[in-house]
Formats: sequence, structure tokens, C-alpha cells
Amino acid sequence: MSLPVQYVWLIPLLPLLAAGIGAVTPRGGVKIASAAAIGAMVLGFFLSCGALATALAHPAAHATANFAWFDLGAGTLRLGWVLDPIAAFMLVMVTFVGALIFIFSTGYMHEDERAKQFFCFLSLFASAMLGVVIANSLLLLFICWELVGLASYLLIGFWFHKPEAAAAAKKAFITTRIGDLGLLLGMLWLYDSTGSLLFYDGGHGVLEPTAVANLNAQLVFGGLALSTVIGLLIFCGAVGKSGQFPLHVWLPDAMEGPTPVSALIHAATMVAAGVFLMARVYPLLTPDALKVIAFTGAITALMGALIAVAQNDIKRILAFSTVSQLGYMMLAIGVGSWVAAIFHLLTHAFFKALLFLGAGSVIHAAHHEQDIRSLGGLRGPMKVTFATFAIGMMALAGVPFLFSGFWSKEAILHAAHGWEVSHLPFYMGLTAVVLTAFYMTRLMAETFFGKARTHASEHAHESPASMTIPLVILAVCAVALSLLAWPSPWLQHILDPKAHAEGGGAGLMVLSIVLVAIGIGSGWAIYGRTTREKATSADPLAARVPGVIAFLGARMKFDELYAATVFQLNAALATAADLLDRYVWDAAVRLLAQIGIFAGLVNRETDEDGLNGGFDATSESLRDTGKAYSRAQTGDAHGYLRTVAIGFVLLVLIVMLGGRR
Amino acid sequence: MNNLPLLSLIIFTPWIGAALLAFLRGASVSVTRTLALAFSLAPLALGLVAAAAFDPARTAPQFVENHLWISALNVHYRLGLDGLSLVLVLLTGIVTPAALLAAWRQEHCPRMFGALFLLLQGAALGVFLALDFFHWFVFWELSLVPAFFLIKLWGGASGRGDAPATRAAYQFVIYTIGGSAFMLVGFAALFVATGTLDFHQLAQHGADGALAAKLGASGVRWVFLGVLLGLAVKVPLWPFHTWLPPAYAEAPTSGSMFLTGVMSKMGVYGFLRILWPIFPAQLHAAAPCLIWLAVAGVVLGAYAALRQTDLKRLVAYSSINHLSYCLLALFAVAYATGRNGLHGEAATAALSGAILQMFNHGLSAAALFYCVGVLESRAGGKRGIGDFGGVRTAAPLFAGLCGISLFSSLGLPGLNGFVGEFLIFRGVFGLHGAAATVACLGLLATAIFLLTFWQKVFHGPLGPNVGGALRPDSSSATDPSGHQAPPTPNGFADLNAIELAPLLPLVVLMFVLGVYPQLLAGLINPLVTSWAGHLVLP
Amino acid sequence: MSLSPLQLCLLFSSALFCVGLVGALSRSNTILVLLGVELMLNAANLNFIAFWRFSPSPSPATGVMFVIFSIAVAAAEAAVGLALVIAIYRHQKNIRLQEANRLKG
Amino acid sequence: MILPLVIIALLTIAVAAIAMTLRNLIHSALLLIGSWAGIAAFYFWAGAEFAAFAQVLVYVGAVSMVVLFAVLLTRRSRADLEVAPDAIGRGLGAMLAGGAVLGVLFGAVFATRLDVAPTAAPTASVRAIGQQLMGAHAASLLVVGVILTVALLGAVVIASTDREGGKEDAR
Repeated sequence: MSLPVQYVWLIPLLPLLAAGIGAVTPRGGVKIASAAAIGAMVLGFFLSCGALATALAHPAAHATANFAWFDLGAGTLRLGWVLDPIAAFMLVMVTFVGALIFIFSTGYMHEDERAKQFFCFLSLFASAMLGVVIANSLLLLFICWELVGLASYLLIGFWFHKPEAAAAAKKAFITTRIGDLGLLLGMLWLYDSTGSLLFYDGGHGVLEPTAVANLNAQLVFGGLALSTVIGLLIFCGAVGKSGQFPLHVWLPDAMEGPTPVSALIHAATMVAAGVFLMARVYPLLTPDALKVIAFTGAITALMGALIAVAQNDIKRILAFSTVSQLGYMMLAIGVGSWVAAIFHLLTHAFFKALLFLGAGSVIHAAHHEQDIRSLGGLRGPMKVTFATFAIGMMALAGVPFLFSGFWSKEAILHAAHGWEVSHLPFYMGLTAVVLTAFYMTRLMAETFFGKARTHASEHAHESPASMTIPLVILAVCAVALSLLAWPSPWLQHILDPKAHAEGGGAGLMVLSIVLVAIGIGSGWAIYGRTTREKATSADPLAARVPGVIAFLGARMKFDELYAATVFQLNAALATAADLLDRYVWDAAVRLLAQIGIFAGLVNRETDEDGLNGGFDATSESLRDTGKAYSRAQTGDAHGYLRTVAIGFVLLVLIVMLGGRR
Repeated sequence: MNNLPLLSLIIFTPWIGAALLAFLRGASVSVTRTLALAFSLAPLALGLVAAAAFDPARTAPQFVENHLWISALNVHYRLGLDGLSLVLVLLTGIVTPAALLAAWRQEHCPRMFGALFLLLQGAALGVFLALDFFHWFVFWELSLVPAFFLIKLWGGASGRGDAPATRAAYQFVIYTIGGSAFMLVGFAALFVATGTLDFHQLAQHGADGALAAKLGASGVRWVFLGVLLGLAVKVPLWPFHTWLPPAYAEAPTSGSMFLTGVMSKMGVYGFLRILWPIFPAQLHAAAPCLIWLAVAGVVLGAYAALRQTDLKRLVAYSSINHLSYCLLALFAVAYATGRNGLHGEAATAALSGAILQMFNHGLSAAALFYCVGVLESRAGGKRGIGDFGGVRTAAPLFAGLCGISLFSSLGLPGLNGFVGEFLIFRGVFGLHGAAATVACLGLLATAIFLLTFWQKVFHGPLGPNVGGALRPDSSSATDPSGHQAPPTPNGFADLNAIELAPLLPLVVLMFVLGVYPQLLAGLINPLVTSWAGHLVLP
Repeated sequence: MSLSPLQLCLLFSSALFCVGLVGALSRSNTILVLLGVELMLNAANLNFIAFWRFSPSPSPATGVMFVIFSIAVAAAEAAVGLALVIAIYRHQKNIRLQEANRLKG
Repeated sequence: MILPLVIIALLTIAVAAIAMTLRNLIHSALLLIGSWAGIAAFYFWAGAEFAAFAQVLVYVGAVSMVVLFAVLLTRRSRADLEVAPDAIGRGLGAMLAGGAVLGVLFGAVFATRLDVAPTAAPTASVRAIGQQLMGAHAASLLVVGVILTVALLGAVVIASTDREGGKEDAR
């Protein structure tokens, strides 16, 4: 079975239809909405497999189907779909993980009376995300990209009657939009300089050698190549969407959405859009741009891992771990190995989905207790969740050989090590490896080991099958995805056949294994050996370095920093605009009006004294004359007639006598 | 069909309806409302007939009617329809019935209300169809009269006129007339110099430099400034916009819908139809300055909206912001006129974007004003941003439709607003990159204030005017899970069928035009392409 | 002296006019005053016909036209005048003209 | 040719003069009808048949009726028909004024040379008059029509003033 590119639009269309069905079903129709959503995703998954088969048949080709959107000037504005291995892998991943999330949601959301809306939004999200993946035009990608943002806004703010949720949704939308402005500008610049936005268009697309060479040749300010500037502007969009430093602040807040499903959406799939975008436009990126991307990624990876160490909310730990992992992916792109980035993206999607769903299962079981200090001892009652969560944790931590995360992280570190420009990102990545292993161990130890510290965790019970089955499937996948890289680097060959697989990374592998061991070991030493007694007892690490942990716990004070700078600036600008209106322009208008009124006043005085005076005198004399004449009106009709007759006689006489003379 | 004076019919059918209403003294309220609605729909129907017979490939005006009117002044009664006019006629045809439907519950003398509205509609249609300055100006000024009375007599918090409404009405009319007075003087000068008031002939004079030869360079400059002032006030161009927020805020809901949906377009239309063709060289010379005024409108309009607490003023400022995009596009085109290089495509995009933006803003701003009107009527005249909260819980359907309008206004792809804004930015970036970059800030601020609006009014716990006081024990705001059912509202009803009627068509159009902009683009593209093909200076 | 027919006609109309005038001036009954005025009008009409009849080149029917219009207007005048008489009678219970002087200055 | 004219003239003037002096209103009115008939006869003599017919129809037929109605409507008793003798002074004044006018007019007629050769009577056929009315004088005809309508309406309005207002005014 294979799906030609001409029909690839069916894949995003299906969830869109499901969203439409969800929107129009009446309030109670959760069953219909969820069935439509899951059906669309499952069908989409099979179609994606067909698309993958098509793509793998010609791995080096970028099959496209372009079409005209509307007339513009002499030509038309064209959009299009593309089907190549990277898109096909993403399609399969999104539909597969998406379907599992949807199934999980039926269990998780069954108490919520607005669940059908939830499925509607989920379907919209999936549709937009799939659209991003197969878009063959930066414009179409941007459209879907914004729709992803909308869907995430709706999902984060799903419980909108909670003010925090509403605020978090707004924050997410605005923050990503800041990045999107960069993307928009980049897109505009690209369109302006190439006259097209299609990625692949039979030699005329912007990612094809002619256009890229042209862009590289143009220099703009500071001697930078035009493609560098455009690439960095596009990267801004990715920074916003993928939660990279410094626009990562929205991602942890996004955990206000329905726990943990929308969190999972954001962590596992949506944020991947940024990485995917950079992988998609990789041909445009110049070494200069890549440097920026690599350092941004490295900083994000390290920062996310550091902050995660000091978080107590199970979802926030996972959220910051996501930030950190996304940093890894960006790092991979920056050091030139976009294949490693995509590989890590795929594996991360599965094991992070596993972790989030596991966390959801825990939260669901523990009656919405999310603080790991209040949990504990869940290993006993929740065996399936524990086992699958452990697999996810090991995949994330990079426990060697068996788990997919190890291989993908290894690929990234390998690429970073081979980067000629600087080794600093490599060392930052290594540090993050230790930290990742450390905080994941802490999470495991606090949540599942020890004894139950609150009422909620004491009465925890295993989640229903609709939630555990997806966990098991994801756990299997988290392991099985190792096959993409081992025993042979198959994915590498498919995605980028030109790059030769480098061997001889054994030393590096040993190094990272050692680092993982250090991380897990120290984590276990601090948190696992002697478990927490009470929910309120002090954190052992915080007891030792209180200042550092407090700083990290407050998320390095980024929110405060922005509140003090960006928000203030924004508010100041708004105030200035308002004051300008109120006091400057309005005052000018009022002044003008006053001048007009003054002129009117002057005019009136002149009128009254000069013109009116003369007029009044004339009127007075006229009235007197009238009075005098009126006395002649005796009311005697005979008299009038007589006067007329005599007057006539006199007149005739005068005329006649005058005529004689 | 060929002999039918279609365009005159479009203009005068509403006026016939207005006259009918004015004389139907004894008719019942429902009859007058139905009549008004029927007559306001007639231009839409006729406009669709025109659109069906319209040949987009011809760029000259079609369905031309030309009769000598006042021979002493060489005034012709000349009407014509090209893509730009057609788009705006359709917009007027859509927005007016929606506004009348919005006033369906309006009890204060609905007969005169309907009559004035139809008068307003006919005048606006006349502006969009006239090809001769004389009756163009008549229509232009005539539109002020019903607008004045609508604001003064039906405006204000009570819906029956009060002191602020009266003040706003006077300010609106005097400000606008003050602007048009300069325009009238300018055209008088043009008439003296050229002996014609025909737009097409004037444009030819302007293009081949005959105008400058007759009036002298400085004379033309003064005339240009006069006309510019008249149009700038109407649009409004920053900083001539201070009349707009009070007028829009004090007008009745349907009045605001029409003001923003149609009347603001009259100004932009004037820029495209009069100022640009007749004074290309002067506009080009002034463009470097005007561009930054438009950018100021985009950015500062959005930021000023951020500070508004009155929802109507907020939407009014968003109108300033959105209309400034149209002007930005035009000024950028004028700025780049006559230069070499790859400007044709960018100019086409900018102008197409401006026209699409006019239509799209008409839809979304009218819908937004309507939504604010619904909120206001539910809350008994209150419309502060803090007077609500949790409306989405109480009225999900209303919230959904209002949300779509908001996102349309915000320029979300997939809805109508995006296409126009994208094309404008694409064009302006190619013509004047710095302006486009700064204007991007406006996009961000727009998103911020619209989402703040949405968040404060629709989200959060039920607010004071939505469901009354919350039961303190079961407040879902303090529930960490948020899993419990939201408290049941009592008092804020969702939309009923009549209230849905004005909003639904607008929202459906937002979707349709967002996904398939070819519907409009196909009508205007040849026209815009030919405009962009003649960007030469005399 | 010899009178032409035209002069005879004119003398006739003059005499009639003066009869009407004397009547209108001397009688106090408003109806009679009005009738006097009617007589004067008719006298004027006589002149039209006379000049039409005896003019050197009588243009087609102009005099007759005048007379016809004049008769029509006189009829209207009579109607209004008599209506006024009735109105005056209603007001003052008689129709003596010299008492109808409430409009004097 | 002259003789009929003289007879008509003398008769008409005599009738009119008697009508103006009679004391009985009804008699006056009836005599005046005779005078109008005389004028019609003069029109006939002059060859203006159409005018003659119009005179008969309008004056002899219609105006006379209106006059009689007015006379009958404005009397309260038989005695009212007898008009009281008018003041001698006014009668004298009237005679003087009338005489002066007569003198002036006669003087003017005699002093003016109107030696027009008697010509054949011009013809004014009804057809010609009709064409004139509808052609050259169509506008005048319309105006006269309007005047008549307005006058009739006005007459009705004036004559039908309500009693209340009338009393108030009479006070």
C-alpha cells in the first residue's frame, strides 16, 4: 500500500473533519466526537504508513503536489504538499502518538462535561500539526503553524474558568507569536528575494540549489549573507514554538492544560514543530546561522536540565526536561546533523509521551496531586504505570543499548563532538546528560519509592485499561525505536544518504555511559537511598545549596526578568500611545476647536455692534412708516373704491392735459 | 439586462425604502423592521447580480451609466463598477443588513432608525459607485447626516442619546466636515484649472503632468494637501483619528458596525480612487512621511487599544490599527512608484492586500462591535473590560462566535484577516522594508490586546454581570484540578436565533474567505495588476 | 360729429362701467357692491370684444380669448366674493359693507 | 348695423342703472341678469358667438344663481330684502365720482381718433377658439383651471366657517 503525494492532504483533512464533527455535535455527544477523532487518527496512521512506503521507495526525491491558492498579479500564489522521508516519518509519528493520546483521553476526560470540545480541539491540533509536516510552502507551513498555536491556546486554556489557565494560554500564544513575527519577517524577506515560497518546485523552490546559491551570494548589512539573516529570522519562529532560550517561559506554564494530555501535546509533538521546521529549511542555513542555532540549543539544553533539578511539580519537571531535550535537538541541527535531530525528535516523542501519560496516570490515580513531595510509594499499587514509567525514564536518561533515547542522544553528542567550530556546546551537552539522569532518578525515587506521604497517594489505584494500554504500547515503542539506529544506522541512510556513517565513536559512547551512571548514581544516593519521610521535609539538595536551588526553583527568574523589562516596556509604550492620544492629539483638536469658537465669538460681537445696529435702525423706521400708513386703512371699502376712482380720473386728466401740451 | 440602470438601482433602492419607511407612519414595528431589512438586502442581491455579470478581466469600469446632469458645470451623472467598487458594494450589502438585524430589538422609534440606516447605506453605495466628483461628494457628505442622527439620537448608554453621545456626534460630524471642506476647496481649484470633475479625466491630467502645468507645482501641492486632509480624517490616518474612538464608542451597536464596516472604507476608497490616481507625483513625494504616519497608526493604534478599558473603544482602536494597514500598503506603493526593480509583484501584493483587508476588516470589526453590543445589552449598558468574566461558561455559542471574530481580527491564518495582512506585509516589505518591520510590532500588540479582551471577558470565573456572585464554597477557581463542572450561570443567556442571525453570516464568510480568498482575489486581481503595471511618475 | 361703431361701443362700455361704479360706491349692501363690480368687469370685457371686432387686422380670436378667460376669472371672483358675503353675514348678522371694517389700521 | 348696437346699449345701461337703484335686492339681482343678457347680445352682435354663449352660461346661468342664493341665505326676514335708503352724502359722492370717471372716459373716447374703417366681422369659429385654447393658450387655460378649482375650494372653506369661531370673531 502506498499513498501518492497527490492524496497526502487526506491525512490532515481527516482530523479536520473530525474537528468539524466535534464542533457541531451537541454538548452530550462525547462518544461521537471521540469516535470521530480516534477514527480519523487511526485512519490517518494507516494512510501515513502508506505515505511512508511511497517516500521510502524514492528516499532522495521530494515528491510535491503544488496548487494555486488565489490569483496574484500575473501569476498565482501557490501552495503545495511535499512527501519525502522526513515528512513521512513525522506523519507516522504524529498520527501514531496522536491516536494513542486520543485513546488515553477517552479515559482521562470521561468526567468532564465539555469533553467533546476537547476532542474537537485535539483533532484541530492534529490536523494543523500534520499540515505543518507536509507543507511544501513556507506560507502553508506558517498557516498550519499558527493553527497549531491556536489549538495549543485552546487546549492550554481548556479549563478557562481557572484564571491561571487562561493566563497561561495567553502567555503561550503571545510568546510564540513574538517568535512568529521573526518567522513572518523571514518569510517576507524570502518571498521578496526569491519570488516564491515553495520549498521544492522542480528547480525553482527556495530550498533548491539555484535559489540557495542566489541567497548566499547576496550580502546584507554587516557582510552577512542574506540566507543567514533569513535563516535566523525563521529560527526565531522555531525558538518560540520549541521553547528555546529565551522564549521558553511559556512551556512550563502550558502545563495548566488538562493534565497531562495537552501537556503531552505540547511536549511531545507541538514543540517538535520548531525542530522540524529547522530540519526542513536546513538547506538555507549557512554556517553563521548554524553557529547561533547550536549555541542556543546548547544553552537551552543545559538551562532546562538545571531548572528541572529544582522543580517539585511532576509535570513541570517533565516540561523542563522537554525544554532541555529540545535544546539537544537544536544543538544537533546547529552542529550540522539534522538527521540526529530528527532521530531524537522521533524517539523523544515516544518516550516523552510515555512519561507524560505515565504522569497523567499517576495524577489521575492520586486525585490530582502533582507535587512529587506529596506522592511516594506508588510502586506497589500502580505496577503497570511504574514499569512503563521506568522504561520512559531510562530512555530519557539515556541508559545504554536497550533504550532508543540512548542511541539518539549518542548521535547528537557524536555530531557535537565532531563540530569544528567549538567544543563548548559539546561539553554543555555532556553536563546536561548528567543532570538529566539525575533529575529523572529523583523523580522516580520521590514518586514511586519510599512510602505514601499523603492520603491521596495512599489510596492510589491503577488506572483503567484505556490509559494503561497506551502506556504499554508506548513503552514497547520507546525500546523498539532503537532499531532505527542499531544494529545499523538505517534512518541515517534513509534521510541523508550522502552523509557517510562515521564509525569509531566507541570512546565517546563509553564516556556518555559513565556520565549517565554518575547521574543516576548520585540521584539515587541523594533521593533513593533514604527516602523522604514527610511531604514537608526539606529537600536534601536544597539543604546543601539553598541559594542555587531556590534560584533554579524560581526558573532562574526569567519570568521576573521579563516582567521587569519586556512587560514594562510594553506597558510604557501603551501608556505613551494612550497619553499621546488623550493629551496631545486630542488637545490639538480641542485647541483648534477653541480657536474656532473664539473666531465665532469675535464674529458675533462684530455682527451685533456693527451690522445689527444699522439693521435695527432701518427696521425701526420702517415700522414707524408702516404705522403711519396703517392709519389710512379706515376699513371703509367704499372709501377705497372712491379713492381709486378719483385717483383714476386725476391720472387720466394729467395724462391727457400733459399730452396736449 | 443591458439597459437596466443596475448601479442606480443599487444606490437608490435603499433610498426608496427609506422614503417608504418615512411615510409609513402607522406601520407596526415588525413590518417596518422587515421592510428595512428587505430593502437593505436588495443592494446585496443586486450586487451579486452585478458580480455574476462582472467581467474581472476588464479593468475599466463596467455597467457605466453616463448622463449629462448640470451642463453649466460640465457635471455628469456617471456611475461605474470595477473590482474595487464591487468588493465594497458587496461589503456594504453584507454589513448593512447585519447591522439592521443587530438592532432588531431596538425599540426606540425603529421606523426612523431603519429609514436613516437605509439612507446611510444608499449614500455609502453612491460613494463607491460614483465616477464624478460632484455627486461623489454629495454622497460623501450625505452619509454624514444619517450617521449624525444615529449617533445623537440612538447612541449613548441608554440607546436614546445622551450628552456624551451628542458630543461625540458633533465631534464626528464637525471633524469630518472640516476635513472635507478642504477637499471641496481642492476640487474647486481642480475644476477651475481643468474644467472637469470626472475622476478618469482628472487622473489622466494628473498622470501626464497637465495638472501641474495648469496649477503650478505649489498649487497642486496645496490641492493635494486639501484632498489628503479630507480623506485622512475620514479613514482616519494617524494622528487625525481622535474623533473615532468616542464616535464609535457612543454610537449604537449597529451604528458602530456600519461606521467601522463601511464608512471607514469610504476613506480608504477615496485614497485609492481619487488621491492616488490624480496626484501620483505628490503622493510619491509625501510618501516617506505618510508611511511613518501609517506605521504610527498601526503600532500606536494597537498600543492605545491595550490601555482601553471600554470594550467599544478597544475595538475602535483596533479599527484604527487595521485601517492603517491599508494606508500603509498604499503609501508604500506610492513610495516605490517610479523606481526600477522587482517592485511590480510587491506592489500588486500590497494593493490586493489593502483591498482584501478592507473587506475583511469590515466583516470582523462589524462582528466584534456586534459582540460588544451583545455584552453591553446583557450587562445593562456596562461594557468595561472588567465588568465581565467567564462568559464562555455561560454562553458557549456566543463565546465561540465572538472568539472566531477576534481571531479573524487578529489575523489568524485560516480566517479571512490573514490573507489581507499577509499580502500587505509581503508588499510593504518589498517596497519599504523598515516600515514593514516596525509595523510587525502592531501585529504583536494586536494579539496582546485582543487576547486580553478575550481572557478578561470570556475566561476566568463568572464575573459580576455574567452569573451574579459565585457560590464561595464551590468556586472552581480555587479547585486545583479544575475538574469539576463549572458553576451554572444564571442570567447571561446564550444567543437566541435572532441574535445569531447577524453574526452567523459574518462568521461563515470569515471561514470561506480565509480558506478560499480567490472569491475576492479573482474579482480584483486584474484591476490591481493593471494598477501596478502603470506605476510611473509624470 | 360722426361716431364710428367702435367709439359707440366704447361709449357703451364706459357708461356701463360708470353705472357699476356708482352702484358699487353708493350702495351699502355688500351683495349689490359686488354686483356693481361685476358690471365693471363686464364693461371691460365689452372693450376687448369691441377692439377685437374693429381692429384693422384682427388676429385670430385673441379678444375672444381674453374675454373667455376674464369670464372664468370673474366667475371665480363672484364665487369667492359671495362666499365672503356669507361669511361676513355669519360674523355680524348683516351684510352692510361699512360695518365690515375690522381690518382697519 | 349701428341701430342694433344702440338699442342693445341703451337697454343694457338702462336695466343696469335701474338695478343699481332698486331697493329690493331680489329685483336688483333679476334686473342685473337682464343686463348681463344684454351684454351677451352685444357679443353676439359683434360676432363673438362663443363669448356670448359663455356669457349667458356663466353669468345668466351660474353667477345669477349664486347671487340669488347669497341673497336668500343672508336675510332673516322679508323686511331684510328691503335695503334701507343709503346715506345721501354717500350717494352724492358716488354720483360725483362716477360722473367724473364718465366724463374722463367720454372725453378720452371722443378725443381719440379711432377712425377705423368698418371691416367685415372677423370670424372666430369654435374650432379656431378650441385650437387656440389648446395650443397657444394651453398654459393660461391650465392656470385658469387651477384658479377656478382653488377659488371654489376657497369659497367652500370661507362659507363654511364653523359657528363657534364665528361668534368669537364677531364679538
